[in-house]
Amino acid sequence: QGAANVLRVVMHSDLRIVDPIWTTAYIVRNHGYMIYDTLFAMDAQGQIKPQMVDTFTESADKLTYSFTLRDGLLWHDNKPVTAEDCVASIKRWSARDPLGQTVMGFVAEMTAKDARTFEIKLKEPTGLLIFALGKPSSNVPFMMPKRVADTDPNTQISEFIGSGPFVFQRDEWRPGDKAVYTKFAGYKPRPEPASSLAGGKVVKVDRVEWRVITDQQQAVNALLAGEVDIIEAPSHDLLPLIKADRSIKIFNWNPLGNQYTMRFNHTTAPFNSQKVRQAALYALNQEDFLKATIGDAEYYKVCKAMFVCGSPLETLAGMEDKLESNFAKSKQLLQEAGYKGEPVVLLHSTDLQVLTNLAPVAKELLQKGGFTVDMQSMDWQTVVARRVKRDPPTQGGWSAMLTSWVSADILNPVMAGFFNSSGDKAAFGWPTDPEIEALRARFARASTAAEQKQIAEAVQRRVAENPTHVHLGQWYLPGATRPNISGWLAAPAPVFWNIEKARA
Amino acid sequence: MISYILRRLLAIVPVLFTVAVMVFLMLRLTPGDPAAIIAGDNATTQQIIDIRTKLGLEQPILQQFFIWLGNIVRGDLGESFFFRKTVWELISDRLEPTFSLALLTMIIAVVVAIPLGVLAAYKQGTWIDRIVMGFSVIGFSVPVFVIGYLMIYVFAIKLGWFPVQGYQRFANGIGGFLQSLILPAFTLSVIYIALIARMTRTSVLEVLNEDYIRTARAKGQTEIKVLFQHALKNAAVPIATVVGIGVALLIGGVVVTESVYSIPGLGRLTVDAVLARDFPVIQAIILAFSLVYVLINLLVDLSYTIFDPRIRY
Amino acid sequence: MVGAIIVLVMVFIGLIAPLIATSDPSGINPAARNRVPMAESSFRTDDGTRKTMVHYMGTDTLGRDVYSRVVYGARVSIFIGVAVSVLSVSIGLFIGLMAGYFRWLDSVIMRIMDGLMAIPAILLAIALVSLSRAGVLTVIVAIVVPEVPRVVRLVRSVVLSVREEPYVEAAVMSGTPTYLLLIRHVLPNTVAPLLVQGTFICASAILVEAILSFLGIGIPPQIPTWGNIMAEGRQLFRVFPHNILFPGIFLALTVLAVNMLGDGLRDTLDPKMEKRG
Amino acid sequence: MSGPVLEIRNLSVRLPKGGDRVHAVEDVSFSVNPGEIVCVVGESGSGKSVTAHSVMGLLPKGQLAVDGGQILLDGEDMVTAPMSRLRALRGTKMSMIFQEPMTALNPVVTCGEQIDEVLEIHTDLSQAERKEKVLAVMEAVRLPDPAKMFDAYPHQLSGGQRQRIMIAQALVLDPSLLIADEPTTALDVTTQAQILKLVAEMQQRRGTGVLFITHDFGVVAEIAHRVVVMQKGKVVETGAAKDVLTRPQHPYTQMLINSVPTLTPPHREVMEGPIALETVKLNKTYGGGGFFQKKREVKAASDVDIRVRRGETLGIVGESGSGKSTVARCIARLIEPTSGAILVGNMDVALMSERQLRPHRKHCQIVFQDPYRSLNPRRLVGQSIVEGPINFGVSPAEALEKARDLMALVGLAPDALDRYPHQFSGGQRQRICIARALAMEPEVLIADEAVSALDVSVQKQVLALLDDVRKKFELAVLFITHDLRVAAQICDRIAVMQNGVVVEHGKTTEIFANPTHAYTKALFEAAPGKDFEFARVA
Ligand SMILES: Nc1ncnc2c1ncn2[C@@H]1O[C@H](COP(=O)(O)OP(=O)(O)OP(=O)(O)O)[C@@H](O)[C@H]1O
Ligand SMILES: Nc1ncnc2c1ncn2[C@@H]1O[C@H](COP(=O)(O)OP(=O)(O)OP(=O)(O)O)[C@@H](O)[C@H]1O
Ligand SMILES: [Mg+2]
Ligand SMILES: [Mg+2]
Repeated sequence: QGAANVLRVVMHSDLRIVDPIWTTAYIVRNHGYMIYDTLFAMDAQGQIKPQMVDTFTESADKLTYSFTLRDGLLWHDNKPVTAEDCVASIKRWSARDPLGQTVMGFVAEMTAKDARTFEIKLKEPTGLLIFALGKPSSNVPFMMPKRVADTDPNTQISEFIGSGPFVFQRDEWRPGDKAVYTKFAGYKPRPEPASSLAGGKVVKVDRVEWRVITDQQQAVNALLAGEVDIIEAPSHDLLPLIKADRSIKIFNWNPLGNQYTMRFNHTTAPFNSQKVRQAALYALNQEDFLKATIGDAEYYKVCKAMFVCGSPLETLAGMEDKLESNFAKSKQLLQEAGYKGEPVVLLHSTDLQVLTNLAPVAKELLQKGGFTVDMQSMDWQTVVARRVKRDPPTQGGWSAMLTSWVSADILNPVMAGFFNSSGDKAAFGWPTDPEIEALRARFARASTAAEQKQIAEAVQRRVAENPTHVHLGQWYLPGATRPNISGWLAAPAPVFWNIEKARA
Repeated sequence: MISYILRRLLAIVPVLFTVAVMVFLMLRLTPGDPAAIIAGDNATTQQIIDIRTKLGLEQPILQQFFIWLGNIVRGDLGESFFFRKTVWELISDRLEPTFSLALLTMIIAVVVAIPLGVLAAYKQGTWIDRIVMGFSVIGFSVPVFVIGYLMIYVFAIKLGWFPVQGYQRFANGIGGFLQSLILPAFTLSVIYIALIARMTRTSVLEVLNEDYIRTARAKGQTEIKVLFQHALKNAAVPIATVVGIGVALLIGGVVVTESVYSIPGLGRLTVDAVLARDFPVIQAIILAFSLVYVLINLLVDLSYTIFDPRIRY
Repeated sequence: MVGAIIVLVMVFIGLIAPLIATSDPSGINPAARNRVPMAESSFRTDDGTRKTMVHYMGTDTLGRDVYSRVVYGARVSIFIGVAVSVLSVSIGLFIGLMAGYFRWLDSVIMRIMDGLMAIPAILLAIALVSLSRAGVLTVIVAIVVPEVPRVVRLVRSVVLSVREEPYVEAAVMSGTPTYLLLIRHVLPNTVAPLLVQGTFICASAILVEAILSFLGIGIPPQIPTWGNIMAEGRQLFRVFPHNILFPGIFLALTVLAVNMLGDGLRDTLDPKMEKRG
Repeated sequence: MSGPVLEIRNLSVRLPKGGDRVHAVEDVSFSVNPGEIVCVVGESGSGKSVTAHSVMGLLPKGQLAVDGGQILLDGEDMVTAPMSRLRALRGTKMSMIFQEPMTALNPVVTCGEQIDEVLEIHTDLSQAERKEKVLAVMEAVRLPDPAKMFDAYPHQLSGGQRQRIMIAQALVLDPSLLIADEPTTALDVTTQAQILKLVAEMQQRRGTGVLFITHDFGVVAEIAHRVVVMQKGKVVETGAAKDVLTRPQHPYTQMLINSVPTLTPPHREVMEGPIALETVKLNKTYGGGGFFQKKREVKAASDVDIRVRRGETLGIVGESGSGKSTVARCIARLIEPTSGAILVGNMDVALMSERQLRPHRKHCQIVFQDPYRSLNPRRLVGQSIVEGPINFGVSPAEALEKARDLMALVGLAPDALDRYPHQFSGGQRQRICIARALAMEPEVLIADEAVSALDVSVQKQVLALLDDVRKKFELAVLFITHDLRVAAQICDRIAVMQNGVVVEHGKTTEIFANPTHAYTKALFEAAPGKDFEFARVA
């Protein structure tokens, strides 16, 4: 019979928290895709397709949706998946996810009609409901058994049972070392071929092990030596080393890629002034950031579209003359704003390879654009702790920080958190702009693609005028696999069904 | 003797108490908010405050300290902020690799370093002495991670003798276990070898000037036996001492070595916990390492009685 | 002797860093990332003209000139080494003198020192550095704290043995007050061992700084130190070894030289030799 | 076999560069016949040990080397013999015992094993046979209960017993030559007497030739057949023991013998000055208490009552560990007595705190045994001397002026003040220490073994100086020594201590003439060469 077919994978980070609703961390989202299933899922064309749902109907007034689950769906304890489970799961998810919260604002009630059917009634129509249920990235509305989904949304769940294609081996989970998943024998894949996150999730290995190798170069060494099969996200600078071994395959599994973003703190000087934020938008340019962090032009793309190049809402509206490093314009705006050299406290995270080089570039460009910059270096966790502080920059607060989004998370102004401009209720940075908020509300109500596109353009124009954040270009991070691995699907998240491992 | 051991064990209590106070204060008085890290990217300020309350971080520091201390005394190390496991589970999970690595390192170091040191002492001033001491100084001067990378490059990548990284549990077979540990252990032992060889040389040199060495020679004893039977045995106490003190060095090295070789031990746990501000884990690990250090040095003290009959407790 | 010369050369390099560096050590140039040693790059200056420069040691992932960083790194690395050794030696000396001479203080101080000593140095440093804002000062404090008890022990042992020396007893008989006794008769005896110990502390501080940087919690990269140049370069060790190689050589050479200096000092200041003289 | 066991011909040993002189030993020739004890005498550094080590081939490698002459052991030249041959001869044909029984035995190996080692190296005997032989030789050197001693570690034995182990180890294979390098110097007189007797006895019984190194003429008088006198690496005189001791030819020998103090105390005037120092029921117990560790208690002084008048010298004699230094250190208040009173200048200083004590420090000064450690090597001699007076308010200039006078008094040039201690010999340093004590203008001067580390000739000068200043400043001197000859010469009265108790106390002349306590008698009995009147050549 031979040893079990084990897929050994180095993920971008360590799995410590295992509640994908509670946290937005991508590693936990990936974990979610292993063991949970979704009602809807996005396919390779960006279309939302039923996944756990067999069929659904939309009433003519667009206010009542009825969903029927597929036959034979099982939890990992071999109990059947019920409509009640799904209703509870949607509730818990929507309590934490911003898009979920927005959609819930439209929902009048959710009821389980019978074991396999549930109904959602809306107060007014929205084009976002199905999209939200098929939301590809954090927080993904994963389905959990009712008893688990009934956990308070602010408390982590303590039972890790899903209906997804893999079973989480809790006993073998050692944070900092590895996480182990085995094929779920009771999983019934959809009949269609797999396409991105949609379609039939056919598992072709017995076991998937996520190995933690913190040292990137060691991960590559291990891949070259055949000690692991896949690296989810090797550092760009190491790609030449991997490419030197011609048998290793490099695969860009996330074609939409990621977007670099600089966030302003709107509550303290200097970025509490709209003109100053505009000045920054003029001073920066995307190429420098991308070159400094990614380097190889094959893996980045200058893209002034806020809602991602290659997505339905791609547009250049309002951005034409921005992000060109027009220092003269920047200085002029600063002068108009009466900027007196208040230092920009720029948080620089030093331990995440893909972010490390951003802040120095920002510092350089902002300085050339007439800003005074105080770049403070710290590890990412400190940045995370720091950025929620609303103190003045001199007392442990901040003015700007840089991060990166998975493109799939920012495909429209409602789901992309940085557009939320509701002041204190907004994410860190706390922008206030009623106009943007009005536009976002309209977007949520829009029910046609054309209408959505038009509102998105308006949002982009407004944000270009009154920047909540600055998008700094798109970048791609391919994975690498041993030659005997095949069938890795392109998707917004790395997924391990469909992957085959030939005996070497 | 028994009463001495008991007294020494008792004396550990104030030492650990000092450690506990220092560590606790240092951790709590430095900035960095675990709640913010736990809460994640989209968290609102209120959510963070809720988490802080849940973790007990909103209480006065003194109160936190005594609660923590009280729990420890009852054997409860608390629960990790992050890992959803008790600290005890986390630590006990990680013990095996770290313990194995440290033990193997010590064995390698002692076996290599002592003969080297004796040889250098005997050949004092010759090129052999200079080479051994040169190696020892270099061992002190090159950072562990550089040694690690070099070893990996040569022995794992170029020669393919050992795996590049990873750790095989003892339960899965001793062959794989040893194979996965040899390279890290050698890496880690370099500085330790340097330390012990140097101490061995110094103390053997000192002993070689003693009258009883002359007496042994006056009996017609061969040089080898003079060195190993007479000199080394008398030099053993300072060597044992430095082996004990070196444990501190070893613990530091473990952190780096485990990071380089991806060994899921306590060292890695430390770094992870520190980066995540996982206070209960950090406190427990430092306390645990301190306890180990103190205990090993107690063992070393007790070993003196074996090496030197004049020492009686 | 060789040790002393190398140390002097390194200190000198650090001192004249602004003169011999070819560019701003933290000036990034995204267009010239990861250049191999001796590569040339051209860049636009502020006034718009183009200039070409040679990167003797290549550039790093931000296109910063490794040579200039290494040269400036000498400053910080050596400063940390010296500051740590001076601080730990002086603090340790003071506490050690007190502990050694005042018996009632002794047991209290030594218990605290035992506790401090039991905390593994690097762990303490890691915890401290990562929790407060990383910076030169934090790193120095973090390395000093665990070194102090070692110095205290050394000083105390010297005091305890010197205290029994007949010449100290003779001074006691002469009615010399305690503080003078400590300064005149005890202190000078601690100089030689402390000098030796100080060099070793200096060497180990430079190393520990490098290790902290390696673990990602050292001095922030805009202040170049040999440690963080290497730490930043380590991921690319196999592709662009120059990032580790050059600072590594400087670091190892300096630490080696400082250690050799210490060994040399120990041999010449050996109290046994002195007694014979 | 009729020739000498050992014949040394024109032996020269070169010193490393920068040594005291070019050769440690130069052109030395003498021989040792079977059954003969040859004593080599001479002051410290004269090359006695180097000669002995040359014979054994034990010169420190790379530092000293024979560069001329022959050493014939039963006709075989040791200088040219290869290492392996030397090794084979050591322990079998020639053996050596050393001065320090404390350090010459390996502390971590049992005594039996250390003797056994010789047999193991050189014979093919079985373990049982070896053990039997070891026990026999232990018996022969009169070790009590050899079976038990076999498993004892050296630290569990007394100094004399240890030296017996050394002798047993040296003699177990019946060598024809035994070299003894000051084997009794570190021992108490009573023990010394026993060991000397043992050496003589073994040598007679076995017909061993003995090369005996000493600087003590008492010992020479006790056991030597022939004497070789060395000075600065050269042999200046050889001859039968009697001849050399009574009719020394060479001026150096004459000087040495002249310096040996006689055991007959001279007449000394009775001092009637006021009492300067008195102890009443002085007790000192070491150890005890201890928070975590219970320490062994040692009662080092019990109910000591002594009294010293101005201008008088009181000697405290007794064996090692009898408590002499303890009493001295209590009086000097370097340590705190457990109970009792110490009256110095009509103040009881016994229980004063350090702060209260300071003003009284000047009344009582002390001169220590080790002249090398008594002066701070980093400070100028002058600084050391003026330290005390300045502490008591004398202006530096004045203190320095006085120090200059004192230098003259102790027989040193005034420019000595501007030099460092290491530039002086042991005797000179001891003079400086005396000057330092005198600078305080004390009433009581304690000399704790102040001359014990010095060569006889130097010792004589320092003793004379001490006696001088006593008279001049009407000092009360507390003179501590274990050397009865020295005590006889300098003390007006003597207190004999044993185990912390003063067992006898009285005028020197009376005690020497008529010791009453058993311990005192035993002490006198053991003094080497007591029956021998040394030549007095003016
Ligand atoms: N290892 C050595 N290195 C250098 N010089 C030495 C060494 N051993 C002895 N000497 C020198 O050789 C000379 C003779 O020394 P030796 O030990 O023979 O004297 P000694 O007569 O035995 O004196 P003592 O009575 O003090 O034992 C001295 O000047 C001494 O300094
Ligand atoms: N600091 C101390 N602690 C404990 N015991 C001590 C201490 N000093 C001396 N003793 C013990 O006290 C006793 C008397 O010692 P002391 O030094 O007074 O003797 P001594 O007559 O001067 O001997 P020596 O002739 O060897 O100098 C000895 O048994 C010694 O071991
Ligand atoms: Mg000698
Ligand atoms: Mg004494």
